[in-house]
Amino acid sequence: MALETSIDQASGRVPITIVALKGELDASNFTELIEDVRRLYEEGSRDLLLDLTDLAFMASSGLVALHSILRLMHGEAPPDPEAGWGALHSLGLDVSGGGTQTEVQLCGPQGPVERVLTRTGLSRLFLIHPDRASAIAAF
Amino acid sequence: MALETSIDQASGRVPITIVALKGELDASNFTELIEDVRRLYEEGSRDLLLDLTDLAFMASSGLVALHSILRLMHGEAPPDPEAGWGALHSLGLDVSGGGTQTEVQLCGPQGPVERVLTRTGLSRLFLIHPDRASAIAAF
Amino acid sequence: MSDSAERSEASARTLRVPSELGQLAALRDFLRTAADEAGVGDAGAADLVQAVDEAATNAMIHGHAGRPGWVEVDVATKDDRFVVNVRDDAPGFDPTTVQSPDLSVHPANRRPGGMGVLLARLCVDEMTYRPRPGGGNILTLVRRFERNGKEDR
Amino acid sequence: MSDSAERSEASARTLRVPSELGQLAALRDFLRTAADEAGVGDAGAADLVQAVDEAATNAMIHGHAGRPGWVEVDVATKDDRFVVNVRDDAPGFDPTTVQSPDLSVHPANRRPGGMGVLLARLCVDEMTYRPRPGGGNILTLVRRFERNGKEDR
Ligand SMILES: Nc1ncnc2c1ncn2[C@@H]1O[C@H](COP(=O)(O)OP(=O)(O)O)[C@@H](O)[C@H]1O
Ligand SMILES: Nc1ncnc2c1ncn2[C@@H]1O[C@H](COP(=O)(O)OP(=O)(O)O)[C@@H](O)[C@H]1O
Repeated sequence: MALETSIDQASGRVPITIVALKGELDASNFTELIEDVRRLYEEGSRDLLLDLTDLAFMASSGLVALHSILRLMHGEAPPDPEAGWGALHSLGLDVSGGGTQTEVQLCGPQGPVERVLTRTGLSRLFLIHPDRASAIAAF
Repeated sequence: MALETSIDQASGRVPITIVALKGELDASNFTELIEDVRRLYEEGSRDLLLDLTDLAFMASSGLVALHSILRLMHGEAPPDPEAGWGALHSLGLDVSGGGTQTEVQLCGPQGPVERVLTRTGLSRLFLIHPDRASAIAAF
Repeated sequence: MSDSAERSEASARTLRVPSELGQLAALRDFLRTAADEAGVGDAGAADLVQAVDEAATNAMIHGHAGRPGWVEVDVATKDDRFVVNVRDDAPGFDPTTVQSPDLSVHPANRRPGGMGVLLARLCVDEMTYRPRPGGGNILTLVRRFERNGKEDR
Repeated sequence: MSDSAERSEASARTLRVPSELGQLAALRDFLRTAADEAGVGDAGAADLVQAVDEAATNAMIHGHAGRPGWVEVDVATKDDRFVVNVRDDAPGFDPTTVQSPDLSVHPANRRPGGMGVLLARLCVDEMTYRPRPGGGNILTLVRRFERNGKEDR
C-alpha cells in the first residue's frame, strides 16, 4: 500500500487547504509529503488541514514530516531532506502560554495512527478533530 | 485466504445440491472438500453443482478433489485420503460415446481456475456453466 | 553461477516458510504481491502463483514428506523477465525429468493426480533445475511480461 | 541458545528483503498477515507492525546506511506470545542502549526524530537484542495476546 495524497480547498473563517492522506506514511515516502506541503506554502496556502482518515499506518518518520510541515507553515526555512533529520531544529513556537498553534490541524486519525501521535506526545502539537467537517468549522 | 464451503439446495428437474467454494483450494484443504461431498452423498445427494464463482485459486490437488467427487457421486468406493493420491484409480465412466456425465456439474470458474481446468484437460469431465442459474436449468 | 546464485539468495526479496501445507497461502500471497508490484499483469501473476504453489507443494509432500524442513521463494525482475527461485532443503529431485501425463487420453481414463509439474511448466516460459549448493533444490521459474509503460526506476 | 536461534532461523516463516526503504511495505504486510493468522487482534497486530517497521527502518537507514544488505523478519507463536525476530547483516548496534527522548518536554521544544526506538519499545511487551552469529544483529520483539478461543492445533 503506497501513499496517495489528494488536495482540496475549503473555506472556513480562512481559506483552508486540505491534504488527505491515504495508505501508509513511512520512511520511503515521508519526504514527498514534506515537498507537497512546501509547494502548497509557496503557492500561498497558510492554513492546512491534514485529513488522516484513510491513513492506515504512520511510522516515526511520519512524525518528522508533521514536525517539518509545521515549520514550513510557520514560514521557517524549509528543512533540507538531504541534510537528514538531524538538520531539523526544534520549533520556535511559543508554548509557554499552553496554547496550541492553529495553522496546521489534523482530523480523522484511526487507532494505529492515533496511538503513534499519543505515545510520542506529538498530539500536543496539534488540534485533532474527529472528522473533516468539525475541523473546517474550527479554523 | 482459506477455503469456505457453503451448501444450498435447489430444484431443477432433479433436486440439486449446490456446493459453493470461496477462497483458495489447495493441498492443505482439498481433502476437506472431498469429505464434505462424501457426507452429502451419504445424506442422499445425487446431483451436485460446484459453484466456483468465488474460488480465486485451485491447485492441482483441487483437480484430485474433483476426480474424487465424481467417483463419490457415482457411488464408487470413496477414496481413502490416508492412502494417498496413488490409491485413486481411473474413473469407470463410459466415455466411448463422447457423452459427458451430468451428476457433477460446474459453474462460474474465473480466469485462473478456468485455465487450470483447460490446461489439464479436466474440463472434459464436466459440463461447465457460466453461472448458477444456467447450471440449475441444465440439470 | 554459484556466486551469483548465492548473492541472489542473500538479498532478493525472499519468503521462507516451514514445510507445512498451511504455509502455501503465505507463499501465494507473497508471489501475488511481488508480481503485482512488478506489473506482470493479472493472468501472468495468477500463472506464477500457480507454478510456485505446485513446486512448493511437491517439495513439501514428496520432498520433505512429513519431515521438518523449509521452502523458500525469492523474486526478482530482470528487464521483461520475472524470475522466481523456489529453494528447499529436501532430498535432491529434478522435476524437469518427470514425464508429462498424456493429455490425449480422456481424463476419465487417467489416474487422478500427476498434474502438478505439468501445470507449473505450462504456467511459465522457462523452468530450470539445479541442486542447491549445501543440499536441497533450486527450481527457477521465469515468466516474460510486457513492461507496459511502467517507469524504470 | 545459538542452536535454537539457528533452528528458528532455518524453519520459522521468514521474509527477507533487500535493504531498501521501498521494501518496508512488504515487511509490514507480512507481519500483519502473520499476526492476523495467529489471532493477535487488530491493536496488537498494528503495534507489532509498528515495532517491526521502526526496527527495519533503522537497520536500513542507520545500519546499512546506503550500502547493500538485507533485513529479515521471522515470526512464531509460543503459547500466548507472538515472537518476532528482526535480523540484519548491518554493523553491530544494540538499540536497547538508545536513550529515550524526554517526553515531558513539549514537542515544540524537542528536535524532530529520535522517536523510532521508543515507539518500537512502547508497542511490544519485550525487546531484547543480541548480535547475530556470523555478523549483524538480532532484535527480538514479543507481544502477549489472549488466545480467545482459538483452537490449538
Ligand atoms: N520435490 C519432489 N521430490 C520428490 N518427488 C517429486 C517431487 N516433485 C514431484 N515428484 C514426483 O513426481 C511425481 C509427479 O508430480 P506432480 O506432477 O506434481 O503430480 P502429483 O504430485 O500429483 O503426483 C510425484 O508423484 C512424485 O513422485
Ligand atoms: N540499527 C541501527 N544502527 C545504527 N544506529 C542506530 C540504529 N538504530 C538506531 N540507531 C541510532 O539511534 C538513534 C535513535 O534512533 P530512533 O529512535 O529510531 O530515531 P531516529 O532514527 O529518528 O533518529 C538514531 O538516530 C541512530 O543514531
